[in-house]
Formats: sequence, C-alpha cells, structure tokens
Amino acid sequence: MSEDLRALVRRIQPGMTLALPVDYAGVSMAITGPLIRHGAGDLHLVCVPTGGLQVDQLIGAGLVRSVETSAVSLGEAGGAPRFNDAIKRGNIRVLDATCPAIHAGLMAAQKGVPFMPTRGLIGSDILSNRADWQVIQNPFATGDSIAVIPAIRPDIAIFHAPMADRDGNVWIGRRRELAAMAYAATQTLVTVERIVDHSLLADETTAAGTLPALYVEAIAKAPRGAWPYGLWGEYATDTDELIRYAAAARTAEGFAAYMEQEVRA
Amino acid sequence: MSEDLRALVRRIQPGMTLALPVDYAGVSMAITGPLIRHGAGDLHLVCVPTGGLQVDQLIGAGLVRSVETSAVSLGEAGGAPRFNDAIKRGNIRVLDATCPAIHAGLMAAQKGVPFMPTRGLIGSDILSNRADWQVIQNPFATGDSIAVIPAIRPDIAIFHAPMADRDGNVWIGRRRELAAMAYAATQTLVTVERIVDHSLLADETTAAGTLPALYVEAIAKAPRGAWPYGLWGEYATDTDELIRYAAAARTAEGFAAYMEQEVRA
Amino acid sequence: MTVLPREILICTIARLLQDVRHVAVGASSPMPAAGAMLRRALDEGQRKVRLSILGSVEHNFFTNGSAELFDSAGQGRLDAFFLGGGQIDGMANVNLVGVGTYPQMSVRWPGSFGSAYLYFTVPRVILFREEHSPRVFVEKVDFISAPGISTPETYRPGGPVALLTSKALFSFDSQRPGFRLESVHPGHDLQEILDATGFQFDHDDIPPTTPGPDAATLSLLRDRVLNELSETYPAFAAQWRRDLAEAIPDGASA
Amino acid sequence: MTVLPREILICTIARLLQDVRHVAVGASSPMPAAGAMLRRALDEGQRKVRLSILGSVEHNFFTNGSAELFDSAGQGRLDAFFLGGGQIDGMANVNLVGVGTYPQMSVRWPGSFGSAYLYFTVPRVILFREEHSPRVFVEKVDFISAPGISTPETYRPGGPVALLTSKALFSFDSQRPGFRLESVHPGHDLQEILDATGFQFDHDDIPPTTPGPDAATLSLLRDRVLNELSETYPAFAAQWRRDLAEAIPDGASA
Repeated sequence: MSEDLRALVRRIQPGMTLALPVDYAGVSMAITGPLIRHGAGDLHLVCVPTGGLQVDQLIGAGLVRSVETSAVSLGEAGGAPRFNDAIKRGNIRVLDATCPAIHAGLMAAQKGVPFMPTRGLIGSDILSNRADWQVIQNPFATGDSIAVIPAIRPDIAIFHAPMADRDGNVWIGRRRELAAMAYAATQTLVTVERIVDHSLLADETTAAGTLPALYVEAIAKAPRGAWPYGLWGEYATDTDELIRYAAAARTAEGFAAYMEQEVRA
Repeated sequence: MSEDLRALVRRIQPGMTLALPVDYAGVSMAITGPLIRHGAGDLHLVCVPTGGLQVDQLIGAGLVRSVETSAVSLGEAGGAPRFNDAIKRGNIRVLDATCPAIHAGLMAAQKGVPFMPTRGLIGSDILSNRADWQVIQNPFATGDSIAVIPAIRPDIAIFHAPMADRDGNVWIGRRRELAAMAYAATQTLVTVERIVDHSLLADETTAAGTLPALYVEAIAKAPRGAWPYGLWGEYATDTDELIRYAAAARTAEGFAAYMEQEVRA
Repeated sequence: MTVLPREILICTIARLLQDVRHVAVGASSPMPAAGAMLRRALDEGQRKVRLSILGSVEHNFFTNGSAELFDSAGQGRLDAFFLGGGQIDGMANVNLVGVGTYPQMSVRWPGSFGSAYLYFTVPRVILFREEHSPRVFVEKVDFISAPGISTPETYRPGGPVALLTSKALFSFDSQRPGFRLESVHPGHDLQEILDATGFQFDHDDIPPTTPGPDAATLSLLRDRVLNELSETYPAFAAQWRRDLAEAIPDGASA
Repeated sequence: MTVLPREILICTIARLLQDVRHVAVGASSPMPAAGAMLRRALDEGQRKVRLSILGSVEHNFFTNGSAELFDSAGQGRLDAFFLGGGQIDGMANVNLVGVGTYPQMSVRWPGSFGSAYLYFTVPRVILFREEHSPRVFVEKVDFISAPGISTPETYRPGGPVALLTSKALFSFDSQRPGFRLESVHPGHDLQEILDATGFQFDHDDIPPTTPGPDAATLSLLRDRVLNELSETYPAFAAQWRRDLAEAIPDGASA
C-alpha cells in the first residue's frame, strides 16, 4: 500500500459520514483495504445514489453503523451478501431512499440551503419510514403537497478518477455526480489512475470535465484503482471477480478469507 | 441572413419567454437581427443571470414587455442605454433579481419541482418588490425564514456555442449555465461557429462538455456569431464596437441608425 | 412460422412503446432494451426514438451524471420506463425492498432505486416481470417502494399503464383502479393465469391470445435488433441465437 | 519613499485579506484583484490563497458555469468578496439599482448582480468605492439591493467588515451597528471625510493615518503583482507604470 493511500485514510475518523459513488461512476476500490486496516468505525455511508462492492465490504468488516441508499447490490453478480446479512441480523440501520432524493439532499448542500423539494415519494413506505424527511405545502399552489429532503453534508467524499494534475484538479468527465459529492462534502479524497503534468484547467476541452482543486483535499495514485469495477474510458468491470466475491462472502468466514487474501495480494 | 437562422427565429411567437445567457457565456448575437426583423414582440426576457447588448437591442427594437434580470449593462462600455431609457419612460417592466435566485428558478425547472429555496434576499428591496416570490419557514429548524423562488420555465433558450455535431449535440464546455437554460426551457435554439463531422458524444473528453441533442430543437451555423461579444477559446470581445454602440444608442434615433447599418452589413 | 416466447415479449414491448420519443431501460434489462430497439427500427424515417440504457456507455447520451435521467423525467422529456419488482400487487404497488416486516426483513432485495420518483413522473411505466407466480403477484406488497395509484391532489403525471409477464399482458386502469388481462401469451391459458396471480383482475371469459409479429417485424427483430443488442448484451444475444438455431434447424432466421 | 495613492489602497486591501483562503473579485475590479494578488504573494509558502476573477478565463478555476461562485459561497468555501454600490448608507445598505423611486427611477444602474446573496454568505465582504462623496455615502439608500444588517434570526454567516474609499478606511460593527473611521489616507483629513460622508460614523478626535507598505511589500507590489496584473488588466497596469515613471523620475520602481 502506498504512503499516499495511507495518508488519505488517516483523514477518516470514527463516526464520520462518507459519500461513495455508484458502481459505474468511479468507485475507489483501492482505498477499501487501507480503510478497513485503518479501522475507523461507526461510519455512516451515503451511497450516491446506490452502493455495491465497497459498501458490502465495509459492512462486512464491521465499520458501518448506518447506510443511506437507494439500493445496494453487486449488479450482475447478484445481491450484496454482507449488506443483506447485516440487515437480517439488525446490525446496521438502513435509511432507504430513492435516487433523486439523494441527489436532492446533496444539491441542497451544494447550494448552501437547508433542503430541496422533490416530486414522487408521497404514498411510499420509503417516505413513511423517513422521519428525517418532511412533506410541506407548495407555497405557489393550493392543495399541492411535496416532499422536502434535508441537505446531505458528508464529512468525506471518496472516489476514483482517470487523472489529476499537479495542482490537484481532477478529471471526472461526464460523471458529474462526483462533482456533486465533492461540492456537498467537507473534504474530498480521490484516487486516480495517473497524475498528468499539464494543467487540466489550461485547456477548455479538458476543463469542461474537471473538478477544481478547490474541492479536493488529497489525491493518491492507484492504477486500476476501481478494480474489480470498471472505469469509463479506461477498463471494463471484472464481473468474474464480482461473482467470485459474491460466492465467497455468502458467509462471514468466506468473506474474511476473501478479504485476507486481498490484503495479502 | 442564412435560411437556417430564419428557420430558428420562426419558432419565436409573440408573448413568449426567452432565456438569454450572460455576456461571457456565449450570446447568440447573430440571431438578434433576424429576431428583430421577424418582429414577434411582447416578449419576456430572462437574463441568465445578467443581460447586455442583445437585451438592450431587443428592448430598443420595442419587442420586450418585461425583463427578469440581476443586471443589464454593457460592461466596460457602460450602462445599457435602451434598457435605461425604457425604464425611465416606464416602457418595460423589470423584475429585479439576484444572480443565484435566477439560477435557483432554472434549477427548479430542471428538477421538475415547483420551487427552490435560496439564502440571502431577506431584508432587500429586491425581495419586497417580487410578489411572485415567497418566504417560508425552514421545516427542518425553528425560526428560520428562507426565500423560495418559483420555477422559471422559458419557452425558448437561445445561445451561441463553438460547435455542434451532425446529431445535434452541442459543445458548451464549462459554460454549464447553457445546459441549465436548456434543461429548463421547452425549446433550445443554438447558433454555432461550426458543425463537426464526428460525434461529440463518442469521445469521453468532448462528451464531458456536451449538451445532448435531446435538449436542442434547432441549430444554425453562424461564424463569429457572438460578435461583438467574445466566445471562450475562440475570439475576444470587441470592446470598441460595444463602445461605438453605447455612444450611438444614447438616443432612439442613434439606435435606429446603428441597427439600420447593422442590418445592411 | 416459429416464434420464440421472448420474441413475443419483445414485440409486445415494442407495441406498448408506440409513439414514444424517449425511453429509458435499466442496466440489466435486455428484453426492454430489445423492445425499444425494435420500436426505434420500426419508426425509422417517421419519428426519432431515443433509447437510454442506464449504466451503458454506448447508449448513454446523458452528460450530467446519474441525476440527469431523473431531471429529464421531471422535465417531461422521458416518455416510457420499465419497472420490475420483487412483489407487485393488484393496486400496482411495487416492492423492491424485501419480504417480511421492515426494516429487519427476512429477505432483503437491493432497494427501491429511482422507482419512487419515476413511477410518478414518467407517463408510460411498463411493469415487466417474467416470473409470473403468486409469490411475485401478491394481494398486498410487504413494502411500497412506489405506489401504483395516488390521491387526486398528488402531483402525478406518470404511472403504470401495463404489466407484462412471461404468461400474459395486463393493462392498468388507475381510475377503477386495477389490472385487466388484455391477452394471454401462446401456450398459456386463463386458468393458469388465475392460479399464478395473487391479486384479483378483470378479464374476458375467453381472453385473446397475445399476437405475434408479422414476417417483416420478425425479420427486423432477428437481423438488425439482434445485432444491435449483441453490443450491449452479448450473453443474452448469444443465447437467443442458440435458441433460434435449435428452434429453426435449417438455420433460416425468418 | 514615494507611494502612489492606489498603492496605499492595494496594500490596505491586502491587509484586509489577511488569512483568507479564497477571495473573489468582480470582472472590472483591478484594485481588489491587485490587493488579492499581493496577499497571495505575501503568503506564498505559508498558505495557499485562491483568487477568482469573475469573467476571466485566466483566473477562473470554476467549471460549473456562473452558478458555481454562488454555490461555493453557500458551501462556505469563499472567504472574501468586494462589493461596490451607487449608494451606500450608514447601516451598510448597498444600492446597485438606481436613484429615485423604484421602479421608474430617474437614474438606473445595471442592477444588484449577486449582492443580495453574497453579502449574506461571504464572511468578509469589503465595501470598496473610490468615489468618496455625499452622493455615494448617503443617509439612506433609495433601494436596498443588499442590507448591511439582518435580524438575529436571519441566516447570515456573512456581511460587511470594512469600507475602503479613496480617502479613508472604515470598519463596520454589525452589533452596534455602524461604521467607525479606522484611518485616513495620506493627504486627507477628518474634516474632509466628515464633509464627504452623508452618514454618521464613529471616529477618534485625531484618527490615525492609513499606513503605507514597507519597502519589501512595495517591491513585491511593483514587480511581481504589477506583472501578474497586466495580464488581466493591461490598461490599468500600463497607467500605473506611467504614473510610477512620472512620480519617480529616475525610473527606480522600489
């Protein structure tokens, strides 16, 4: 493990709220092992807007108190075994959401407002189980109720991206949910495939897909850092590995053995 | 004037709401003359979030009923003469706003919600003169008032950009307020410097700065179509021309003579 | 003319998508994607049909992150969407969360994804679940991820219009409210549908059979659509080709 | 040591920006930009000072359109901002809209821009208006683009901390509330300030003189900052150089 990665995870304190991206947007799988060895627990995870392998592994390692998410799964490899098991045992609290509600909460933080309204939700058991959400009257119409979602302000956002420059600017392309996470979070930690020598902001073409260094606290180089997930424009998802994990993690022992092997690798 | 430009302006009906971008974001000055000759009046303009030469000329031509804006000026060339004159005479209605409130109204339309909250504003004469805005209680705290801005849903958004591809995708770079306008508007009309043969979405680098064709109703080629404004990465603002206009447009006659000459040119 | 069961489903989906401009399908939904591709092929030259496949790079024309799908639905730019469900009940309530008492459920599924939003905002939501059994089609779902109907004062431009399973096609009437059996797929019958469905539904005494494609449509499906599909869903396309080879031993595909 | 009046202003701005991490200045604001550049040069090696110049391509590290400045202020990522005003009154109310009765005003200015938001959200707002006259500094503004003070229950992490003019520097106390004359620039005196200011303010009987820069700071200003500034504000920088050549005939710039 690189010293850079160790420096990243040292920023994570027990009890913090971490925002993590959806499978295909750039998951920093490279940070998962160091995070587990770092051991800061009692974490609250916010999946933007759904979770997968990383969330399952952090839950399996016992670091997670609660998860706000619209779903957790391993996609083609099936359900998330440690997540499902933790729910059955009542070991974690799940705040079930729907994707645009999580986006709305992050947008509220981005805009510096206490809440955002969102359509849908009314009449769902998602809403009826979220005491932290409200339904208000639309002040611009009569008899129109609308759900309002409070700002989600993660302590730390973590993701993986193709490249960063020496100034700390990060190229996120069209995966703008990564920018949304960073705007909303207090600190953003990024792993990247490579560090480039030219400024990503100097050219209008690359600038268009760049998250400015203003929002980025620390960066570590981690080639193939999304593996076994893919990274857009770089490499595809290793579905066989996800299936291998899904089979191993059906039991706590299988999970432990898998993770042990990963740590050694 | 090209047939393409004529086809664009034919979509504009009297009484419509048009969204127009800030000076430096890509103003389609090329459409201004055709729009004036087209003659559809009684327009409501929404400046995103401020206006300049184009707004002044549309007002001078008598096509404008009202303007929602955070400011109208010619920047270094001074105040906007036809705007200022129209206000003095009471010929147009101005809905004075502040930049983030206009962004909030467009964001509400983008998200399909009836309103967005925004901080600030309380105690200002901007707020006290906007009967169409409201102040509500933050449902997540006691004694915390917050302004809410209703959705702004323009009939038409109009802007100028460096390029479009044959599928109708438009490259807007980091000028994402152009995307915000397009998301919020029913139709979006775009003039561009050039049409390129390769798909802007095929490559992740250009895709990051591309507004998809889904939001674009029609495109016309208009080289140097922002002139006398500049276009980022393409050409600089022609401040001398803005100054020439500012001097000419001090009077209605001077404005008419300037526009006459422009039309002939 | 031999027509595979999945080809009946795909052609039915294409029929349900008549007149759409923009349809979105989930990441692992080859059949809805095939139906949308067939619709696009059928409409070529008359109308442009846009197809978004979530999570795909090839069929993704969004450039504003994963929020853009929901935004475009909120703007009224998304005409049709597909929704599954671990449980679906007679009021078209959908459960994507699990079985048992929430939150500590005996069976937990991934979660509601965007259903609690898209079910309200997309005018034509097609419920698509191949497994047609009493454990899926229940009288009352254990958890409402997204409700099938809403009170009149609830903002709801969208909602369910149809339910398509491996056995039958239902329509949904939000006014009555309830499902009506529109047609039974070849090889199935009404009694089988009644036995396999845990909720009440309207039906004719002798319901019609779900129509198959005409020769031109079938040819379009097996040539162009199958080719297009194999880029995004190679495993599904390969299986389809194998099944075709088996069903039509001479190798002719139309 | 000859110091130009504008150099006093720029050094005062740099002083007011002590400890900031991120400062934004308007498009046509060379003096605030110079002050921020001087701050950045002074802090080099100790802290990173980020400077955003609105509308500039060179000094723009935003990539999310013109909303990003306001978003970053809402997130608490913008520490300092400059605000002018056609009128400013003793309660630090700012008027950027016009003179007379709204809306059909006798003199109309461009408008409020982002003032009604940034004045509330940026912790250190520096009012900067060179013209120090009774028509600018009025007892009560004709239109409040942005109020100087708010009720205690209003969310307001930001607000005015200082007012800098061509004649003097004031601080603002939002508790009292009101301005206090902190110092008078060289070449001006208290009576002149009293005559030129249309609102009441606190002051010592003999107010201090605004300090000028030390030799090292002045050298940094005339070499590095002036060079940096000339990229974005060439006309302003050229005039400054001409004035220096005139004030210091031997051509030595420090």
